[in-house]
Amino acid sequence: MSAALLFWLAGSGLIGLSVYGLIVNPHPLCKLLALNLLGSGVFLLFGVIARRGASAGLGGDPVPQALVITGIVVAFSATAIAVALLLRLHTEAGEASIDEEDGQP
Amino acid sequence: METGFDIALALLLLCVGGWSVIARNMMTAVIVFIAYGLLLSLAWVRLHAIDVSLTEAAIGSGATGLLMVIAAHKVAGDTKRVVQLSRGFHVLAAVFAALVAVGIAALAFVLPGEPSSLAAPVLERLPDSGLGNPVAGVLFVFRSFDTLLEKVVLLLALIGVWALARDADWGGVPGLRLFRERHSVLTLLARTLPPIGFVFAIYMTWAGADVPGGAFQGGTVLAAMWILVMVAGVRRPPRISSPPLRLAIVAGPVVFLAIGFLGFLAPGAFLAYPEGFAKPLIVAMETALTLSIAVILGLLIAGPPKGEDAP
Amino acid sequence: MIFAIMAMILLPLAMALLLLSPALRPMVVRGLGLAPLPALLLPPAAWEGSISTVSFFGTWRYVLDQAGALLLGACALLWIIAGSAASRWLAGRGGQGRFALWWLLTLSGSLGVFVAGDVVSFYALYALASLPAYGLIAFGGGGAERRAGRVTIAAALIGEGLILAAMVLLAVNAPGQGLAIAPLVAALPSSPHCGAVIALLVIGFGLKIGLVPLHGWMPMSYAAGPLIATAVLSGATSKAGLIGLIRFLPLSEAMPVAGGMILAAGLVSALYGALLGLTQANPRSVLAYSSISQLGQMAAVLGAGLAAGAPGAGVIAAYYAVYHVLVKGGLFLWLGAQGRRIAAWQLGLVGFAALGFAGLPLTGGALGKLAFKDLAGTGATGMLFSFAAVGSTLLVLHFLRLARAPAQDPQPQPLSPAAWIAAVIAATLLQWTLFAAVTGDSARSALRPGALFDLAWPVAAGAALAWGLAALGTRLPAFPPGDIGERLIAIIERQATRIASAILRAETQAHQWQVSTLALAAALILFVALQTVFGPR
Amino acid sequence: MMPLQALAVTETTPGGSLLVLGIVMPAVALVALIGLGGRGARAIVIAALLFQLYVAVRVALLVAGTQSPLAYVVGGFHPPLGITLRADGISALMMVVSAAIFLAAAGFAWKDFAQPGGKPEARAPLIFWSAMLAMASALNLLFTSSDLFNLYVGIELLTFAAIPVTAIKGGADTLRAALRYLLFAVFGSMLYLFGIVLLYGAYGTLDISGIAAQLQPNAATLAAAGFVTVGLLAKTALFPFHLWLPPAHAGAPAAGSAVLSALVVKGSLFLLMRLWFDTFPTLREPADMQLLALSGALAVIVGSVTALRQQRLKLLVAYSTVAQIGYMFFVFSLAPKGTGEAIAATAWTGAWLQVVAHAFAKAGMFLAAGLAAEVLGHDRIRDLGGLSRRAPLAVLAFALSGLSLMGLPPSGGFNAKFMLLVAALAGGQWVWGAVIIAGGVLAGAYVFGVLARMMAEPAAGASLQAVGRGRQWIALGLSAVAVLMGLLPLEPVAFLAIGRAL
Repeated sequence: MSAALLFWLAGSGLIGLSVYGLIVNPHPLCKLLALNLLGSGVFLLFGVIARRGASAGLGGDPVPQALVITGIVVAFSATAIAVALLLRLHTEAGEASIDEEDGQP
Repeated sequence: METGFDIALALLLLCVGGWSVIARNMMTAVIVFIAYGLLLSLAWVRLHAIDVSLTEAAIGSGATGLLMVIAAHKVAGDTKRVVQLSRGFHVLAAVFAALVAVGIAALAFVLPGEPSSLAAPVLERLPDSGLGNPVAGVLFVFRSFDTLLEKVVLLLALIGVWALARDADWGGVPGLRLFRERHSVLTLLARTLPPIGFVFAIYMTWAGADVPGGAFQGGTVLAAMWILVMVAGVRRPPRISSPPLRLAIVAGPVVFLAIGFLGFLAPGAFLAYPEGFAKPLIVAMETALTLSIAVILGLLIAGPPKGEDAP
Repeated sequence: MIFAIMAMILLPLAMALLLLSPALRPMVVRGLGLAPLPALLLPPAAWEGSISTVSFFGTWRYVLDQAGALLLGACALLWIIAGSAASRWLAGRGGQGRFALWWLLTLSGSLGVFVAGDVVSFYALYALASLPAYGLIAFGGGGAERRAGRVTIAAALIGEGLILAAMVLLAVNAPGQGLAIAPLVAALPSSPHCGAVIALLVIGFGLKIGLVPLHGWMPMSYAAGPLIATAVLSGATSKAGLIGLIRFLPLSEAMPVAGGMILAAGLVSALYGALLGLTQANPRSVLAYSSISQLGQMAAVLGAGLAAGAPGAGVIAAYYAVYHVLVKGGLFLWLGAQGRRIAAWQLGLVGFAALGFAGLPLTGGALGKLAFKDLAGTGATGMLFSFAAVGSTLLVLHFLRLARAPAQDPQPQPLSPAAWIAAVIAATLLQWTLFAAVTGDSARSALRPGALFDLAWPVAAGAALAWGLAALGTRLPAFPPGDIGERLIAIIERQATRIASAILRAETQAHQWQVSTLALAAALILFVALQTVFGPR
Repeated sequence: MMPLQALAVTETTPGGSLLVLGIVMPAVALVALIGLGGRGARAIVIAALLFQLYVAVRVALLVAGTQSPLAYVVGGFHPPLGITLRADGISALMMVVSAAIFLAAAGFAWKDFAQPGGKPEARAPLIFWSAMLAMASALNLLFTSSDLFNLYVGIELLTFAAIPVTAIKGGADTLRAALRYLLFAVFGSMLYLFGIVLLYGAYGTLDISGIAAQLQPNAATLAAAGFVTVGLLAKTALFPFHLWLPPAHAGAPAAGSAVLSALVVKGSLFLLMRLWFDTFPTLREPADMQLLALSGALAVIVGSVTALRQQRLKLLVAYSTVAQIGYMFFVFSLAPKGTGEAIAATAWTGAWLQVVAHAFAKAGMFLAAGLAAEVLGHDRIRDLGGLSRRAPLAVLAFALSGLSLMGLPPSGGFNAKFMLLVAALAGGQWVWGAVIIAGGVLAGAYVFGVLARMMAEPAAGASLQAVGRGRQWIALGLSAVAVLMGLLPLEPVAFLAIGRAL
């Protein structure tokens, strides 16, 4: 069993876990965590694709690797905005929850 | 031996990841998530992606983890849930998630047998730029347009975080105060680590052109030092309206854009480097970017301005 | 010609825009009666040239044929008469700008629809004739008025939808033919969707002309709102549905089944309207039922024309409608002009004009009935037409009895009596002048004894029946305005509310985070599964 | 049918650098805005947006003039290594629409987001204008880039720019809406990203035309198409993934709402159409496309009915967006693969007309709704009375926008729905035709309900504020464009097919 295949399976499992967490976890922070997990799973699979493309003396295809780096930064940006939103919502509403019906009287 | 390690690592990833999803306590979940990030960077090493591994450790685990810790700390009291989910719904969600996972796993066996790779073309064109690290080559030469946009994304993230300040607090200092009292160990660390971190960061940036490392990793290390200093209360965070701070924020993007436009003049295409000047230009760009990234990451973690002396 | 058409459609719209300026508002309100004037230029020209076409912007095309010209002329007259009355009625009234706005919009559509020569402008002008009516009906702002307005608009919107479907099908049936109505309709009989198109058209326009059982909104609508508005809505805008049928039914092709069904629907409306009208206690509702009956007869004439493949049926129906435009409008204007006491001469004149609906000899209405006598035939159909006339007589007499009773709440600001008198006289004069041109017979032929007898017996029978009923003291049961139509509306309203609530509940569910994300996962699986099962290999 | 190779960018064309400028110049302005700390913010923004319009119009003229797409090879590196930009007919169209609406929205927000003179920098102006610039840049990127990962960065940039606009008012409701929006949108982009991962794994390139040229219907590609599509659906707020849209669009300031509803949701929609019609045209299978159309139909019905039942004007307008997005998805099932090219062209034009007409109508309507809230101090529909006195032009704008939304001629909305209907009925897809018509009837009902209230007498004791004429004219101008589009002939527009294989 190659490392690539193993990590592909691990990545799929992580995606499944995070999708589950994203659906059922109540708190937005937990959802955010699940999203990060989802992102990392997707990146991991991209890493496996990169590893499969090992050739010309390189251990992996550098293009997906570079893209993953960009992806991680983008995901971090999302996390930063989400955390800031969440904290402000916590201050305003006393509780950070996105469950309530919005704007309905 | 190696396979055994990989199997253990993969299993561990799944377990730790799963734990962070189902953990009842939010702080536990976040701490577990940080541990997961570190394991993940190991996995990246196993996938021969050292650059990614560094980035994952620094940003995916470190910076993200820190943000989450701050958030978990503040919202620890939230328990109420408006919508109660039935057990059946949980099962349904689990079934769908499992289907997705199985489907993706199955794809491993149906991907085209002959893997396509851009490794060879990258290596072929890399020497023109004078860089030695192929990942840096992709980031700053072949797909520098992505990287430029990613910097804009970071700026927007900063705008997004700052948008959440109160009007009255605008221009004030970010409200990162985890510890009210002086913490002796923290203070000690905050006084001793930064110089080391600074040197390390510069090395990483410089080396990133040829071996794994680069502006992001360097910037993250710098940002970490800065955060440490701020958290420990050794230095106050700057006011977000201060002109030097603003300059530091935009320095990287400005240099990047300027070099991009320079490309119109010299070789005749946006973001193309003039013959022979590629490496110095990229290093200049990376230096400016390291500064900007450090400042932006630090500010993203520090959060929106909170008013000058508000508790 | 093109100038006159544009002026006719755009002048009211331009005046509506001027209402934006508070300074000009009173002036516009004073000029309401002038807005339809350009329309008067058109009918004579159209009559000479028979059919004229103007087109611009590629799609937009205007046609004026004889049927359109007849209706246009009559409606323009009514709008002028009612507009002048409205100006005076509005003087110093609150909300006059608002009223004038809806008035002018309705006016533009109501007249424009008669000259629309392509499906797009027809659809646009038809909507303009229908939708702004809400503002006129709900002008007073009372609960009943608003409901009447809502129901009217709902009927109009649904009708619009059906008509749009019909028009698109017409265009699909004749690809590459452009969007002018005439070639599309000419291509209709040979298309596989012919039945569907005709059904859509009849239901869509039937909603407008109150074809039973689509008539529920009409009594409700005509019983609410200012009488001045009801006058133009009943007189003029209901004819938009008629011109729709005239323009879109392929009258030159004999279609016995479709034509027969329309004929039957029209006759049912004619009789049903007359009968149900007798159960009404409100003169306005009685007039509404009279409209259902009269418009039903017009639809029946068109149905007979379609069954026989008689292209002339359109002109004949339009000719008959001319009388209805002005007299129905006039009757509502008369109701609005009533003071505390009604003079005998008024009753006489009104009675004479209104009995025209039953075909009383010498009235304009009688000429209309003579004109479609050939289409109605002499058999059972002709007899049914005569029965409708008997019913109309009863209905008119019922109306007169109700209207003669001292008004419960006299109009606070009666309309000027000049308006209704002008309308009624114009109707009679017009019918007499146009008879020869429409039928080809001289007007004198209307005075032949045979014709007179044919016309007179239903009126006499109706009068006798009315006398008999009154003498026997028979009281007809009182039905609520709208009868089964009203019941239908109530059912639809209830069901619509239920469905809407169900949809809202579903939306609230889908709005939940966990439902939406689960749906996302499900959609993903479904999508990929479908691709894999049905996808290309 | 042109060979798919024809889509590939070979070399930079004359004027191709305009595409770069369209993306980069707003970013330059954004950097200037942040760096200068609020000095001359509005001047920078207006200059950038005017330039944007210039670029867009030039691009459109060049595309129309040469009847072929513009292209730019960024950095001189060709795919698969590098990134190319490419503007065909629909790109050019959307660039112009976007630039025009941004300019109008900026004009509308000119006073609200003024930097107080001589005072220190304020929060709202910096945030608002930065976000507007970033959205302008991201949209141009989405309209022109032909690299899938580059597009990923673009849709993320667009989302991150939309969030601050949503949250700028700072109440608990808007924050909650923004958080929902962000989390859901990021979920969507992760799915999209995974689709890209699979495509790269299968084809070793991220270039749209490169993938199209070697497309095989293998399992990886099918799965990738699924992930990409569903991810973008989440970002487009197609029913039932619309949970974030109404509160987010209703919570933003009027000018922001206008841009969000008119343009931002169209960014991911554009990508979706680009992918299905240019990258995976051969994968377009009836079953899947019917699924998209079904979602669209549900969106039309549910969105319209929910709009009808709203009590707040801005929420009504936002739900109307949910409904109007639905119409655009009929094109997937109405433009059949291979057969019936006339029908396909009709549906294609109808869908783009719907995109553009909705953009202008909805922008005008949101601005009018914003003015209404300003005049009355609230946006409860039942108490809208008196608006026609204080802001008659805003009411007119609402009415004209409504005309287009309900699809009455003359209006762009009518042309769009008419052409979609023709395609539906000509293709025998009666159900979608019935939904299009029912949606028009329902739209008529909710537009009329609002208009009737706006024209009513003011409620007793209501205090009405005056609003300037200038902003009313802006709203009216946008609505008028939607109406004037109705003067276009009802036939396929050749411009929309430039540079496409259809």
